[in-house]
Amino acid sequence: MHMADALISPAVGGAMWAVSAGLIGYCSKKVKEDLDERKVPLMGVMGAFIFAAQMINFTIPATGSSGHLGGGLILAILLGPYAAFLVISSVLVVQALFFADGGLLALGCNIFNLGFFPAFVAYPLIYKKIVKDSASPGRILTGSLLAAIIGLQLGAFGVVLETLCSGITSLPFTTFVALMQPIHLGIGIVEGLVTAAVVSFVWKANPEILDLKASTAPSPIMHARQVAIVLLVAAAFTGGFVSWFASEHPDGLEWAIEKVTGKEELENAYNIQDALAQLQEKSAFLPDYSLKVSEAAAAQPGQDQDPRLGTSVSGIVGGFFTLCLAVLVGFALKKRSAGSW
Amino acid sequence: MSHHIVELKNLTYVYPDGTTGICDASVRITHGESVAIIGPNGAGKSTLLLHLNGFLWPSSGSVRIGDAPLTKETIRDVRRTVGMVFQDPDDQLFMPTIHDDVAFGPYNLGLPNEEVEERVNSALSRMGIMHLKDKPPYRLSAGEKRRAAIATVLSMMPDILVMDEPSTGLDPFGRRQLIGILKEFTHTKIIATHDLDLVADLCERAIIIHDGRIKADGPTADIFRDEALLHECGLEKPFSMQSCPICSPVPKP
Amino acid sequence: MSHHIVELKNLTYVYPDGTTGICDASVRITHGESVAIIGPNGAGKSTLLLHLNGFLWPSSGSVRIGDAPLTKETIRDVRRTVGMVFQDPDDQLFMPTIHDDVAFGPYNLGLPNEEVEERVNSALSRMGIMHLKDKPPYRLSAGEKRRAAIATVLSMMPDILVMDEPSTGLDPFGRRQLIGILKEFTHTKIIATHDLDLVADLCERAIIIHDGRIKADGPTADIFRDEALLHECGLEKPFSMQSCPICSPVPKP
Amino acid sequence: MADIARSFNDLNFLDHLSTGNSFLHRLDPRVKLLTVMGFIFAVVSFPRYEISSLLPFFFFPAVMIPLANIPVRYLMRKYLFLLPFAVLIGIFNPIFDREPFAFIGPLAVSGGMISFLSILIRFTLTILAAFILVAVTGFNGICLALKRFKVPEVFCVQLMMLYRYIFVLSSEAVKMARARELRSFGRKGQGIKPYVSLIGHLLLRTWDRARRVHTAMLSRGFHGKFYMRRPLALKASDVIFCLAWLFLFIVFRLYDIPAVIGEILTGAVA
Ligand SMILES: Nc1ncnc2c1ncn2[C@@H]1O[C@H](COP(=O)(O)OP(=O)(O)OP(=O)(O)O)[C@@H](O)[C@H]1O
Ligand SMILES: Nc1ncnc2c1ncn2[C@@H]1O[C@H](COP(=O)(O)OP(=O)(O)OP(=O)(O)O)[C@@H](O)[C@H]1O
Ligand SMILES: [Mg+2]
Ligand SMILES: [Mg+2]
Repeated sequence: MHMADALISPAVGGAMWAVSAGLIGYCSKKVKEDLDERKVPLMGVMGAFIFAAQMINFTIPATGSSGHLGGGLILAILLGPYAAFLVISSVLVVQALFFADGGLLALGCNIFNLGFFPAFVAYPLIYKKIVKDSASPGRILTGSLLAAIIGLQLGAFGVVLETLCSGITSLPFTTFVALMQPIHLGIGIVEGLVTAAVVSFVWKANPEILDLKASTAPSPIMHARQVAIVLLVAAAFTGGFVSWFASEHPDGLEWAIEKVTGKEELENAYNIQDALAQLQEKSAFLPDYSLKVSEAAAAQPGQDQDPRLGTSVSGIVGGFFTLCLAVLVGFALKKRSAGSW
Repeated sequence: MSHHIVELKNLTYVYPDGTTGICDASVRITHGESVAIIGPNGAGKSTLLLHLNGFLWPSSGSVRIGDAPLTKETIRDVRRTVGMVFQDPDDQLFMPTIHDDVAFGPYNLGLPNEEVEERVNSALSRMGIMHLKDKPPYRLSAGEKRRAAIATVLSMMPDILVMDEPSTGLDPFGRRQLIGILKEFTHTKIIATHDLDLVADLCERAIIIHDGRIKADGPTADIFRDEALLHECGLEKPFSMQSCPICSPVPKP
Repeated sequence: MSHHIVELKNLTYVYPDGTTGICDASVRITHGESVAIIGPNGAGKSTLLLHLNGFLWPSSGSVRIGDAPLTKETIRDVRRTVGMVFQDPDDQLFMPTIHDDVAFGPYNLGLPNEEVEERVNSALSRMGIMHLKDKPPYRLSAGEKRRAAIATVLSMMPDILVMDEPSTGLDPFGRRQLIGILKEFTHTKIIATHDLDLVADLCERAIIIHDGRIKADGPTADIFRDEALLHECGLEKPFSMQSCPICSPVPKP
Repeated sequence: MADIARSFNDLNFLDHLSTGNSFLHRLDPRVKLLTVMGFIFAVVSFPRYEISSLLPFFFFPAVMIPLANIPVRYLMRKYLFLLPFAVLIGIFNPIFDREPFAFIGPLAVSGGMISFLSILIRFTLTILAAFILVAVTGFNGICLALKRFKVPEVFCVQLMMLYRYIFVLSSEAVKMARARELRSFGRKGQGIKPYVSLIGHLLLRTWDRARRVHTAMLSRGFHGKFYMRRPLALKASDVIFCLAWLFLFIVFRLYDIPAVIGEILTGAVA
């Protein structure tokens, strides 16, 4: 599942962007050091392949629904972790731009959830350990299945954490986890089976394909310790960033502007308070962190029912007016552009 | 036998990006006819053919195969009736071996195993590729793939054979063989191709498509004699007619 | 100019699965020759061509382009000398626009910007596709792509042009244009094709490959007159040398 | 099958739009990327119970869509196709957050309803922004901008090639799926075995293609470096465009403009 822009806060989005960008830089360096420039066209074309493959479905027996190839794991198996991570990131970039899968700000999260886990956890620590250097259909099956399941479980858990840290949804942690993990278990099993079958197919047809990365990548594996470090850094980064931001500067943008303009007080006091309350609760990882407005309101001494009522009525009127204005502007421009072009 | 009539009425197809693939085409092809669809690159030949088995649905106009118009209900029967060979054989061969590929259609029709085998063997031997039976398709040369692709359709025993550029990539002998096979096939044939010599050999009727519209429809001999028309549509006479003293008394300089 | 000699000595190539692609082939092609490689499907034509720029390495025997044998050391120079046009133009057009694609080679040669532009413009205008300069390759038609692919090779100013089935998929008009362009190219040309009329038009020498072996090598006119040889190798005369099917509809037995 | 063709067509169409020649298309890709990122950042930076302050942001699509000549009907179709996902991710809010938040007359509106609405608005704004970006910049423009922003070359180049070959491989995939469907007669041939074989073949073909592409690159002297003639120079119009929008976004972010307007209006009425 993709994270969506609509669910994300700038702090989480920005932090995950930074983490993913760092990983992209690191992997690019590794691929370059590899000195196998054959990989560049191969990566591009394989990315396109993942796209094409995702367009084809099959019928899942006995369910009537249909499935397709996931991509992350098979790329890692065929290209090795570094190249695979770059390709997965690229596929996600195209999906975010052209199909609005996720969104631009959520891209960092998605790259991490769908790229890091398969490429640097599932493949090297599970698949690789099981298949080793002696591929056989049985090993490929076990390896793929376990790797896909664990990779997806981690990815799904990433989605849960990032969403909750952002605090846009009201879904309680436990419910969210109880919803996401089982769904992704199913998806993981299907992906694992399909990946195993396709890998076995090409392995039989052209064993050379599976040898490529072994022969070129100097040490294709990140060690468990390194993985743990990256994970920790990412978590610390996100968590630390969020809580620091929340406590020091309740609302990032306003804080920044305040700094720039030197303005002491901002009008939207209740926004700040509200955000503060939310973020503090969130960063504490409380199971039922869902913010009750009455509590938030209680925390805001100057605010009682009446002004809020006033705000909402005038807000509705003003909002309606604003929207109408926007649409009018659009139509006027449309007319003009239709005339002049 | 009204069963194998193919009728297009005012067929228009606009691709989702706004390109007009085919525009206001009306054609009626009766049983047993052998019709060539010719025209320059991008004219709309492939687009037209894809309507014949319900792969594309007309933006407007209608398609009728046999007695019934082509609808979601009749499409299964239509697909059994119309056998289609694609432009690129790679697109059509997707099973682990050539045998499996040729058996795929009959098997999905629910035929008993022996009959499937029988059909596979007959199709393979007609195309002269019995020896490639157990080879995977990606290990074949271009022409071998073409033959296999045609075999996959022959094994379905269609009543109407639709082929998109069937002779590209075939060697002259294979091309002759193909022509022989197609001549034997007495049901309706619809062939889109740039190989005008094959058209002259095989089809008594030719339809010229140009810029998505039908420009001409008539007996092949007449069409190939109309040099102005051919020139206008980016075509030329079949090579074998170019030097023919009877068809073109004054050869072009 | 010994630079542009192509010499194969006892070339044998066996595919990893054990299929013999080409077997004991010896050929010497000198500067400025225009040579056709013909033969039935699966004969080994493509396999042979793929040795000329080091895509495949001989299982035994040697390849010599110009003064030096083809080795890992000389391969960079050889690839600059030999311009290879692939069967599928999509393999050759990998940059975002046609301009970038055609400029790719000259840039890598380290030429200054103005000269790169000059070469790009000259290659594009020779192929008549100047107007497509800023288009992405996936927006071109089959014929346009083919021409763009040739332009990418021309801008490298190769001394030897190697083409695998350059005329497949082109309409008659596009094919004529292609032949015109190739006639203008005065360096060595090596063309593998099934289009024997193109061979008759363009190549003074023809090499027949059959079952991976060279069966004949000589002037095109002589080869096309030898009906027994052609028949044995699954070939036939070019259509323009055959009789007209419309005027004399009974083909020779 | 319909959705296979649809996603490909969608991509195709957006790509087609990006070849337009409006004022927006001619802007430097970098400023467009920056502007849109600024927009998204501003939109998502609101707390979750915010609605009215988000509305002024609709001015951005309202201005950009007609200027870029993007067909509104196409956008609507795409939007409606994606809407269910947004509803799915937001629908939990009204369920879990029932506390009344505001009153419209006698009607109590729960916090969940408000935040749900807020999610839908964010969703609309962010996806419109992404589509606008591609439609006026094109994918290769974005790659160039990334390259200029010092994203590693390896990444940019393979991203560009990925995009290039999507068109080739997708049409191969569509045709193979078509061939499978034509001989399947319903569900029977669509199971996992033919699927694996089909995908396997597509993969083998792709692999061979990558080898050929690489050979084609080597044949043209490739030694690890990509050159592209694309002199990117910031013009005054680029800078003005970017700064003007970013300024507006900041104003929209800081001041609840509809509230101000509303107060003026209701105040005037009362
Ligand atoms: N998927 C598509 N989306 C948009 N336009 C398309 C698509 N496929 C084909 N076209 C366009 O439709 C027109 C007709 O294409 P079609 O493939 O039918 O031509 P054709 O006559 O078969 O050409 P050729 O001889 O090259 O095979 C062309 O202008 C082509 O560019
Ligand atoms: N990748 C491969 N693996 C194994 N065998 C192959 C492979 N490619 C080709 N062959 C075999 O090698 C032989 C020569 O093939 P090649 O492609 O050179 O033929 P060709 O003369 O180009 O044929 P066509 O005219 O059909 O293109 C054929 O028997 C073919 O089956
Ligand atoms: Mg066609
Ligand atoms: Mg060949």
